[in-house]
Amino acid sequence: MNFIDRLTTINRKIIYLVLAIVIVIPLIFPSPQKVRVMAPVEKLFNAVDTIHEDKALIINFEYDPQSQPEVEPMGLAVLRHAFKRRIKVLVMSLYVQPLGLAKSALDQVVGEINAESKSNPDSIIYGRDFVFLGWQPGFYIPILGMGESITNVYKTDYYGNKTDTLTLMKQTKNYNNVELLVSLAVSDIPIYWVAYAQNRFGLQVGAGVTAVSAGDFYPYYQSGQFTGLMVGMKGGAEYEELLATRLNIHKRRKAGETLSSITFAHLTIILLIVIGNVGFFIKRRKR
Amino acid sequence: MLLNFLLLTVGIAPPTGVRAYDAPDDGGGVIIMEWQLSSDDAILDGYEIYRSGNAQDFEKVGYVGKGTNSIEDETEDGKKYYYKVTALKDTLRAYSEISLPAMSSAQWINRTKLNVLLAMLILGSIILYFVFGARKGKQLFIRKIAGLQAIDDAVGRATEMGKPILYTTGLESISVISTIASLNILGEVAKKVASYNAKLINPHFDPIVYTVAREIVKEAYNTVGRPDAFDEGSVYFITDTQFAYAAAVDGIMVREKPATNFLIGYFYAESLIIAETGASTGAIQISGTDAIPQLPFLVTACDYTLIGEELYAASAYISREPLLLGAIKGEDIGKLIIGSLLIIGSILGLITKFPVLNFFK
Amino acid sequence: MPSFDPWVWVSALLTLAIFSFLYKDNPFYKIAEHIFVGATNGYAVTFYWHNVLVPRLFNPLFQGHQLWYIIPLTIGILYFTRFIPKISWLVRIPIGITIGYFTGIAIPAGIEASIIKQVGGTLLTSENFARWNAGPLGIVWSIILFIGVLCVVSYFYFSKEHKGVLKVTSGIGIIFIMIGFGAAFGYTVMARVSLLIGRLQFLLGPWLGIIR
Amino acid sequence: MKRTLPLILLMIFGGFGILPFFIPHPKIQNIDSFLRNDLLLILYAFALVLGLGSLLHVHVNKIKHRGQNWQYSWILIVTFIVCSIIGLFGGVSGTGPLPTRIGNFPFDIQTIYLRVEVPLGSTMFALLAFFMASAAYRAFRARSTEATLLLTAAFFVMIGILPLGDKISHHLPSFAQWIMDLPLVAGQRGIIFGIALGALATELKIILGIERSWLGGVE
Repeated sequence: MNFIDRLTTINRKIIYLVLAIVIVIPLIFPSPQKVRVMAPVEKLFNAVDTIHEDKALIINFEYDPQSQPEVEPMGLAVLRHAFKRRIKVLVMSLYVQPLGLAKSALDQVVGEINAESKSNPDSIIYGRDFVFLGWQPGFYIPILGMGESITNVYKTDYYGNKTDTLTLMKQTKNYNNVELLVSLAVSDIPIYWVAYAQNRFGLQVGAGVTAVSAGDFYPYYQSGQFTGLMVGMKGGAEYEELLATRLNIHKRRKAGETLSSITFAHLTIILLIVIGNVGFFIKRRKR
Repeated sequence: MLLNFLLLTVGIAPPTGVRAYDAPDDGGGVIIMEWQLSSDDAILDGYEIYRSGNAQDFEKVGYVGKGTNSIEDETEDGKKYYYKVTALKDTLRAYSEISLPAMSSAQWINRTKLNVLLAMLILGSIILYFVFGARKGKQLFIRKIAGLQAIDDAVGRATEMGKPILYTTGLESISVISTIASLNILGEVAKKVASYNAKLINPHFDPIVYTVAREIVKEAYNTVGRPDAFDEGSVYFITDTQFAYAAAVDGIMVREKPATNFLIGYFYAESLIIAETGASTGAIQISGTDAIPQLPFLVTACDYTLIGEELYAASAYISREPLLLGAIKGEDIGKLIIGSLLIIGSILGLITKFPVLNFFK
Repeated sequence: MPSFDPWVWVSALLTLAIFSFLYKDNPFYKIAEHIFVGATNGYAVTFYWHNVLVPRLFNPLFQGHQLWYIIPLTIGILYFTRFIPKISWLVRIPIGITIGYFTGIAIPAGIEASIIKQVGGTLLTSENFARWNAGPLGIVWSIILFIGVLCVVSYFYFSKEHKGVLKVTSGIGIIFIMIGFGAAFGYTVMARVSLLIGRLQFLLGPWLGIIR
Repeated sequence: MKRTLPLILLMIFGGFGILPFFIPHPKIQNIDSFLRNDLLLILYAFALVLGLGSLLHVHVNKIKHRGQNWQYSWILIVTFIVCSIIGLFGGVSGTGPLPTRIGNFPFDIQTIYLRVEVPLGSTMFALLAFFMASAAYRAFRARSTEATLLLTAAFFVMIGILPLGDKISHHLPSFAQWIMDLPLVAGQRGIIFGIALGALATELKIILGIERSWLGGVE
């Protein structure tokens, strides 16, 4: 078994172990990484930042357990941003599975803010500052229905209250009272918001997506249909950076903490591809 | 201080050019109010909007900050409304003249969507022309997809080596286009397998697709005139859970050592597991899918990959099925239209001042 | 300091059961996978009932006495005729209605979002040049994008052999496609790795208490 | 009758789907919002329940006929029943008639979701990182010019999007962003045109009753 043979037949289990180690070490000994913010994330941040106080922001939580680690940091970041700017927030999901994660993200951020707030005005009150609309089936039915009347689609909210009794819903009839919708999704659901809600009602749409579907989104970002785009853990880390530098919100940077592990994992995978190809070409020349 | 003194004596300039009109292309109930900003706009607090039904008694209906020169007012259709705007600075007000009356109404056609209507009619009629043409037996030419040659060579290689051929139709149901395309190609591969007396292994994820595939392979053996050689065990259903299917197919690759693997259909993340084991056994691998997220991995792990529409074209080429052929020919013409729109639109946009982009907003 | 919350231990054991698939497909993995499908659908049933069937159908029909809700109710029940062989064709009525409506809304939406707006984003116009906000360089990028899109479309043109001009343009087209796939490949690696990091953060943090 | 009635319904509702895009008049919009919010919403809910029914149907059959791995189907069905009972009677946020906590041990549907579904779901996909690593070593070869181009672009993006890329040179992140903004958009846009035209062809064939496979969708 000379070196080349050993090089080309590394056991799969060893590769798994190497990857796990390479990820765990930077988690145990964290080294903060300087994040450089690129245009697509900055555009989304500015779009959220410039929402007028008489308009609302809809956050569409569409990530599920399978993609929670990657997209949840974006959800937490946008929620912290909106509540810091006292922007009115509506939260909803088009599928059932994301509901639980939308609720846990909301509970976490609202809990954080209300724990620090002293008086009523600067704490986040359900029904006044935000409403958790929950879920209605039919996918296109809520997307199109909210263009005419949100309370007609979501007659009851997640908790079962009648939505037309909530103060925030009285001033947020439909997309005309919504300045931006940010869709945090695992598949190409944000493209449906553009194809159906933006085309018919002129709704401004931003997106935060898993890196897996990055390729599908850039054509719609380049054509201006998306007013901003966060992609994968890096996108979340960039938004967290903007929260810190622009609004000095210094909460735990869930996305930022993973960047050194991602760096070492990427280097490992690149190395594996190189080794694999070196072995492959040497063997091919021998044959 | 001096500024306030001046204001008190001279007063502020009123907004001018007040105009009210029914909002176009909408369901009615909205009047748009526009005006030229007051020359003192910079120091103003904002503008108040007044409305009246009879041009006498006005009531305030809106307020906007300075620098804004229009507002949308919700109104009742069919009623006349007069408007005027006041520039506001603390308690000082400067009224504009009264606008001509306006009435909101609903429209039956949204003119901003005429480009979509036009595109729908043109592209739709072209596609239908070819689909109906193909059904009437019109001969339609499609080039031989390079991938089909790769398929023939791969089947030939396996039969020379006397090793089996593995074929998987992906993880989607019978109603998905790429599954149907994969079944068409399976029929072609099965004919070659039957004529060369090679061994086919066809494990399935979806029970309905399994039943259809079994008929196709059996039919292939009949058309080649060797109905008795059809092996019942070559087409079978394994499991309907994603990773269990991938693990089972890996097991077959390692045990049976097929010389050629076909991964054609719709795949999810498990395609990586299957393609990896196939590559490590040294088999020739041909993949074909319209699952865009999986294509990058299949391109690097397989010897040949049919990308998206190439899979549809390959299945149309093989099956000569009128609906498929007609659709692909119609779509080809659609691509010609898109190409020419891009070229002509760009030329117009560059040379003339013609607002080309408005057609594509 | 490892956690004493029983739920954290349940989550950790389920996580390890799934990871055991790395060694080989085994009973623990199969148990965990079947629990997942059962829990997912049990969770979904909760919302079908509380969010839709009760507030949108049963309340208006039975409490609100809006009797015309009988129509959607009866058409909906037709779905279940699928299991009754003699009248199973009736299931085609609700299916026909839903497929018809959702196909109808898809046609204009797809044309506008994926053809018209995409053509608009590719046209060589001053507005598109400025969109790159790279000054005069924007013109170069727009031209490259313009050529790239035309070549990629020519690659998927099936009515003529790839010879002569078409051979050149589809050759250029495949280059753009492959670079695009490379970029998507890179991002997908980041995505998969991020998910693994998320799980290891859970095992090391809330479960074993090694990290914050 | 068994085929023509569903096809007629399909074409009528197809029209109801297309018209509101072009006609803003309230007469059409009101019909459209009635169809959506009342009729189709409820049909969709029934379809979801039907989907659930067929899943349980498959697993019950597996147990009856002792199909492969039938024992695990029991686990699926039991988990489903337990979770549905907790969800239906315990209520969405644990406020229903059924008590959803013993002492301070909660077992409402949201806790089960966060503590059972989330770890299972995210770990299932975390496996892919391991398979990615072993496939990188065993399968991803620069076997053709296309594959070489792909791996080179992947290399620049994988390094460029990381803080490491920024450290190596300030141009790397912008080069990685350029790859996403230009070649990727050109490649994807060309593919999008093809898919959009293909979708249009399929939708027209369905709506005009040329493509009738959905009719045969009855076992």
